[in-house]
Amino acid sequence: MRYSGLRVIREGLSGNRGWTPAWRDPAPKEEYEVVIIGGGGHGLSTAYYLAKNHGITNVAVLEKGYLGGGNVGRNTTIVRANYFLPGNQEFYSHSLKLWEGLEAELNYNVMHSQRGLINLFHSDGQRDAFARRGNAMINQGDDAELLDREGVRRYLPYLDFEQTRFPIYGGLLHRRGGTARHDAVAWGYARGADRRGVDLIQNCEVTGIDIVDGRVRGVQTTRGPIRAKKVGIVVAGRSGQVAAMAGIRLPIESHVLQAFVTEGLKPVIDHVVSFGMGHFYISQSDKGGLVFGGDLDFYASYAARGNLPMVEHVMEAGMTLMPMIGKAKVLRSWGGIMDMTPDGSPIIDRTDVGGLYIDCGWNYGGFKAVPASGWCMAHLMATGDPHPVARRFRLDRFLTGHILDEEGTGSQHNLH
Amino acid sequence: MRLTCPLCGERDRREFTYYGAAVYADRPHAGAGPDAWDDYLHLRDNPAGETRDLWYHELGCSAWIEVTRNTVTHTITATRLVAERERPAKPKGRGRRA
Amino acid sequence: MRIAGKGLIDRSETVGFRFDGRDYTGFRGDTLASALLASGVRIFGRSFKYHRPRGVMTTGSEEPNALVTVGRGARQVPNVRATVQEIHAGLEARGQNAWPSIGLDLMGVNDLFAPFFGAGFYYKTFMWPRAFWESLYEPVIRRAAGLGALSGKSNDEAYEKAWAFCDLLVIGSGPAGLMAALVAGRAGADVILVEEDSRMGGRLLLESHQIAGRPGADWAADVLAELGALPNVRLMPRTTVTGAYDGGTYGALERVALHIAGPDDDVPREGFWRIVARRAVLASGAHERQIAFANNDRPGIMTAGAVRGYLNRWGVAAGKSVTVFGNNDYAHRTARDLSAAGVRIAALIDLREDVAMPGDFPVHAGCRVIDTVGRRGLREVVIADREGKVSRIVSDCLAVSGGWNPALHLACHLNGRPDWREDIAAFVPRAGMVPGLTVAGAANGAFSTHACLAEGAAAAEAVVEDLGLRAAKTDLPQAEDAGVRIRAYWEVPEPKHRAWLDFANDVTTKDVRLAAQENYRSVEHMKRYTTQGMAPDQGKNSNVAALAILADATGRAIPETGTTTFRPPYTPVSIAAMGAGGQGKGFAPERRTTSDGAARDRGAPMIEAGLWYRAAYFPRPGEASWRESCDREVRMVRERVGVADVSTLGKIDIQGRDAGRFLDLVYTNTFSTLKPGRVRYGLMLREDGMVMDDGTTACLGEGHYLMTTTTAAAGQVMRHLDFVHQAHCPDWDVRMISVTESWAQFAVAGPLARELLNSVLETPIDGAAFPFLSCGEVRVMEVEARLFRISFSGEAGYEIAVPARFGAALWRDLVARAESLGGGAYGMEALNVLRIEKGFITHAEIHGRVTAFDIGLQGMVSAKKDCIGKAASQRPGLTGPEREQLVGLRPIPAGRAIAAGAHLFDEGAAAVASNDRGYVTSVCWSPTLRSHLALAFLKDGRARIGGRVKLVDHLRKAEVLCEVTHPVFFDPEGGRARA
Amino acid sequence: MPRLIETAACEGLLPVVLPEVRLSELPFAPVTSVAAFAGKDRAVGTALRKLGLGWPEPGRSVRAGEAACLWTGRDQAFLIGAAPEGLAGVAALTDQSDGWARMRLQGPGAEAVLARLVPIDLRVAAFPEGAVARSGLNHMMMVLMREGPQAFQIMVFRSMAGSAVHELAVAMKALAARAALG
Repeated sequence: MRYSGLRVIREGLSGNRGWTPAWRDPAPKEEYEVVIIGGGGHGLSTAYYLAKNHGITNVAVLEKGYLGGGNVGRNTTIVRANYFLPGNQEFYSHSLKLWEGLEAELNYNVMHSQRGLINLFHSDGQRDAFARRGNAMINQGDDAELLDREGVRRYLPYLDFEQTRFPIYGGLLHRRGGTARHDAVAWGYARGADRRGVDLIQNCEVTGIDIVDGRVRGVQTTRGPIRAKKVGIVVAGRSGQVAAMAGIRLPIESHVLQAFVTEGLKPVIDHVVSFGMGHFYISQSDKGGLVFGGDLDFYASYAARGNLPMVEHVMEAGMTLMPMIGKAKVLRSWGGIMDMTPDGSPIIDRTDVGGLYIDCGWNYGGFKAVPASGWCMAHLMATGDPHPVARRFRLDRFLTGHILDEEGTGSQHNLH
Repeated sequence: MRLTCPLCGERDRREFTYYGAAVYADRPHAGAGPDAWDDYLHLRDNPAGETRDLWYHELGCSAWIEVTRNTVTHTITATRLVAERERPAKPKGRGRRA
Repeated sequence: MRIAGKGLIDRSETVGFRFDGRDYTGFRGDTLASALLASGVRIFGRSFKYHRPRGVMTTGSEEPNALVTVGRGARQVPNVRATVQEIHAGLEARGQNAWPSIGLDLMGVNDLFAPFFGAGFYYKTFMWPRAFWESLYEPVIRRAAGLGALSGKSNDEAYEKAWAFCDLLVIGSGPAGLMAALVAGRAGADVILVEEDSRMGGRLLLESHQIAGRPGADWAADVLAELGALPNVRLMPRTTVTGAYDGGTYGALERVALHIAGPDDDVPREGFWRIVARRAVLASGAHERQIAFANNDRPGIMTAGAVRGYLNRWGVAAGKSVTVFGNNDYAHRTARDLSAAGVRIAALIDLREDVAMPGDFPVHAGCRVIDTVGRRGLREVVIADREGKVSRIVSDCLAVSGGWNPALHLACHLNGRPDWREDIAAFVPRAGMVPGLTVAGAANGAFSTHACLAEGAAAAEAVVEDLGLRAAKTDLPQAEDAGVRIRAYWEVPEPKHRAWLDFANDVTTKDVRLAAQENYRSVEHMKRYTTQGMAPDQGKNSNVAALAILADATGRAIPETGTTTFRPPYTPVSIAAMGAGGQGKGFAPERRTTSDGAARDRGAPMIEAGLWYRAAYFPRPGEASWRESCDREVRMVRERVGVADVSTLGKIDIQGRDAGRFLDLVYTNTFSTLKPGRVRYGLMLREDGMVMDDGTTACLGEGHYLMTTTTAAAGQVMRHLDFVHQAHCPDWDVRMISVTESWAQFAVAGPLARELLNSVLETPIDGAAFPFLSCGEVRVMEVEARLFRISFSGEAGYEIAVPARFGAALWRDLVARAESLGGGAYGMEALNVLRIEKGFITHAEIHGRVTAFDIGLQGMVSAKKDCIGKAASQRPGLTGPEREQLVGLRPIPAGRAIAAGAHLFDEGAAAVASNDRGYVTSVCWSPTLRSHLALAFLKDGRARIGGRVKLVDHLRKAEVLCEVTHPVFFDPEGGRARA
Repeated sequence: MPRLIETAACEGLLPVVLPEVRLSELPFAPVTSVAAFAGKDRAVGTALRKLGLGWPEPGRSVRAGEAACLWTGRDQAFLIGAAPEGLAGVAALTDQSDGWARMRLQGPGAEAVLARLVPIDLRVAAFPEGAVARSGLNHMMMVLMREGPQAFQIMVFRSMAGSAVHELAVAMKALAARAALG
């Protein structure tokens, strides 16, 4: 079924009884060419592009819970391409281009909105670092503009320019940065993959990976064994556990990242704004809630919930930066499990097990990567070779020292 | 979240700075190979369940503490001073307390 | 309408307030909702999506409809529950999400298009043409969405945060909570009793029950009087526990002054408490639920418990002719209480067939409500009997009870999942979901007053025993103990019009069924697709019914369908409260040096360096720009003498027999050979091989060192040293402590530095006896001081340190003397120029991604010993020509302006990522060399010295050809510092 | 040559006096950090006893007249109000006198003021007279000692004196204003 405004009207006039399921609920087959473990954003987009770009449709996505139940459904929805290290910049640039055509591609309105992202800086040193970043973005073919204090004031007059603890020197404006409706991305890819023949199997937890003579042969699941020639692990915060089923130890520590949304409010924040002195980023959703977040709770956790010290820190950051949000009330908080790598950059690579691939280590940045991650993982799994924009996301780069550390905080997993 | 500093007693999590898994306290010897260093610096068991990790009582007594903690429930079952732990393959640190 | 003789309000005191531009009066003790209901107001606001008129539905913070805006200007607060807001003189409230007014809302036209606005419709449309999403569709949607509005003005009111510790935290002051507090309080436990309402007593204030033969509210008052007299019990009304966190920590929001007209500026409006409790009892009661039937959202349709609550507590009849509709016995109490108070009961409609109730009103057993009439407020209720016969009842209030949901949210905040109990058709908490927390009373599914009292007492007795205290015997007072009789019933089938579930988000039963039809069958998918439960009430009024309907639509049982996750906060909390103290300068402490006052007196602009403030430059009359001042200060240092405050650098005192050995481990180079009285530059790596920090370390005596760190890394280095010591060599005899704050330290630099110093030292020094990189103790103006001959400027330089209490005096004196020598104070700008001229690095260069190799200091990594970071720095990816290496750049011609952050390309290469060769980290105008200078990282840079690169700065539209040079631009032999 | 003039850490900031509570700066006194060298614990204890003091247990102080020895961290104590006689050579000593702003908060409201800023249990049973804690005064490192039922000594870094006084004063005023609400 194709979605359109006309269809909405036609169905509305006939009691909305004609809408068909967005995806099927097939029973798992005994064997697939490719099994993707993980029905989150990255797993679903991998399956979609395997079918779309490579014609590989004999694919199952195995999800232990519900589709899109991981980080794609619990983030702050920011989409941007503002990286500056070779290896990252071309990848996120590619991803943003895919975002820009995603509604048409998926025939699903993911509400990608290029509201503009403004990263504030608060010292000359930070300005210089952002200038380096902005120039790298333009070198890559993306957009960036350096705003001075008055430039920021024109866009964000509500910031506390007078009293805030760390004065606002300026900002880096990335006009093509913005937000998207997170669940819709998962659903759009799910529907697209399903329409191309991919089996999306929910409530199906992988409990083992079958390996014979160094090659993957399939997986054990709570719904029985499934054979496969190739298996991709795309499970974000759970990467360590699933990789361990194949005897692989990863350079990953899983951490909880909290985020917050307020009650619905009339439009007041038009951009995505990011504070440079204490990790605070905020935007306003189409429903009117202020969506914001900060740092990790900083301790390893699988609990998908956090504690007050970081909650308070984030709120205090909001109050020093934009005290006009003080009377907005936080409606809900949530936590996602981030697979943190020792350099803050992801991994899309083969493993030592033949036919077993892994896509993980997205740190804070997985949501915006969803399209390109799937694109590149599909490319790797279909061709056996890394995609050119993801060739530095090697699993062994920590051993060899080919580090991609945007934050410059080193091998401590939680500092990225 | 509250952690019991072996010296200061039970304190709020905000007094502490987290490092990571406790294996980081056991530094390879100088001549260890690249794999040993990769293991030490980067690779982690990352268990969903009980783990041991390193915390620094930064707003408190400056002790590094090894905490035995469940990563799923956040239950804390034991804490001890890093300086007083048994150290592998080396003579046991004296670990003084005045 | 007020009913004489009913209610707990103080009728001797009337209070005037405004709502939607009209004046009203109520009584002390009224909420905005009770006072407006008493005044006959029916429409409180408009719904989120369809802009339907909505009235008040509940008496508590779970209210989905009656959300109003209170106050004006910066003090405007949106989305205030009229059911919680107490009235006070000067209170000004208005409806929201309507234009021009809630009475006549033109957005109400949305309601007509409802067929097209089904669940998730926006995912299926607005995609063409693409540009229209951002330019047209989305702006329109955003304007229509949202509820209340922020003022856009900075908060100007006080908020606070606080800590409290107790043995037992009791959450809720109904019968269960009061009993728990009483038992524990009498046993001597430290108890905190928290109640969301302004008045304690919980449901006892809303019901007509008797306890111990007296009205429940009277019994509550007696218990509260006793608790109030106990020194170990703290009563916190107007406080909502909003979250349960790990380790017995609870977040709680206290509404300190939202009920007061014009409180003093110092009074916090709200306070956010972190309560640390050894044990807790959750006695938060239950929420009554609606039943979904056609047009069940009209003003005048309320929960049955609310209707009798308004009567019993506030003496307000919610209608002149009230119909009661329910599936359980509790609904009957509404008919009984109202009837007893003389309010006309039009009918009691019970879905069950086997009910009878005495009273002078018609009882329709086995009947159901199938529709309602009344666009701006309920006028008629349409019912059908078991045969399907339809009749109409004229009624302006419909009191509905679909049963009760225990308020178990807090018990589930640590990821616990509740159990389904068929007998009460509700979810109940499972024991142990929050360690240390026991759930008692209605929150636990025990609905009778007796059961609440008993569970509260039992919970407290267990706590008292756990704490090792002894409970005095507390007898349970006599109270009703009616069992629960309920027939699970969620929706009247096949409604002819929309039947609402989530009132606040305008989610109907059709939406839930459509989600199921489209295979959004997981409860999370349904929630997210329909937005069910995502409104300000977080589904308190509707989630259970919605998932029951989802279960029905998907052919599953309710427990199998499951619940969504309960997350903090229980009720919304203002950012200002949880972020109290953060506004303005409070976000982080300010650190001031001892010269701070003098610098500000001089008009020096202060800039942040970490938490510190440092002078940027010291303007002099006639200087028109920072550059003029900076250039003059640089020349001053190069030609005469300058004084700079360098106290912010970290200083760590390190002592012990093994101190030298320890420094050898943390620095790349060797310190154990450093002799007393000498200073050495050291480079420190992280264990991953990257440069962590650099600085000088002085040997003050045998086994006694003073390490300096950069300002930015002082804390990180201290943490690192403690780690290395405690983890790797705890048996080494090393003792460390920060002395950063103890010393005021001033750099005195320039050709006349020694002359200046000798004018203040009691024993003058000479250049030979105190050579470059010496240190020692001196006396300056009768005070013991430390002198270091080190230089960050490249000039003959010293740093003199005095105990911080003498810092301000020494600074003024040194600056005055420097000025008399033709020099003066210099600030961060000049300091930066001086160091760039000399190629000295700061964290602009050592930004966490560079190795000793990259900055050309690979020779400082001693081959003779191990050090932190050495092994990892030898990884193949961290050396070689592919690495970007530190170089100097000079623009051609020298006057061309350049800026840090520019990237480097080969001459003639296009400025695109694939050609990127490096980037600029630091830039200055050098008045000494009459050129802009830059430090930069360039691929294979050391091999390219003498060649040229193209610098491209897209952001500032500059493209400049530069000569690649050695990073030391000035005095490369270092003769000046040694002079 | 004239002697350099001293400036107090809280110069111009204190006292702050409200009906229920008063914040004042303590007069200058020598503060020495004492950390016994390996194997010298006993010698350090002996030397401190000669000063009428002794090595404090974690979280405690030993006080004698104007002098006190406060436990301030792992293997570390601050000797306040007395010269570190007999300790040279057996313990690492540093002069901390200038590094800290030392204040006294006293009055019936003192505990409530600190409850606004300090994340530890200050009820007298948990934090009795003579108890010492290294903790935070909001975001600032702090040494806190209970001097009496209604009196505390607060030490924060000298450079943060302004922020510390400001935050304490805000809490003091808020409490006074709340009390006035009745």
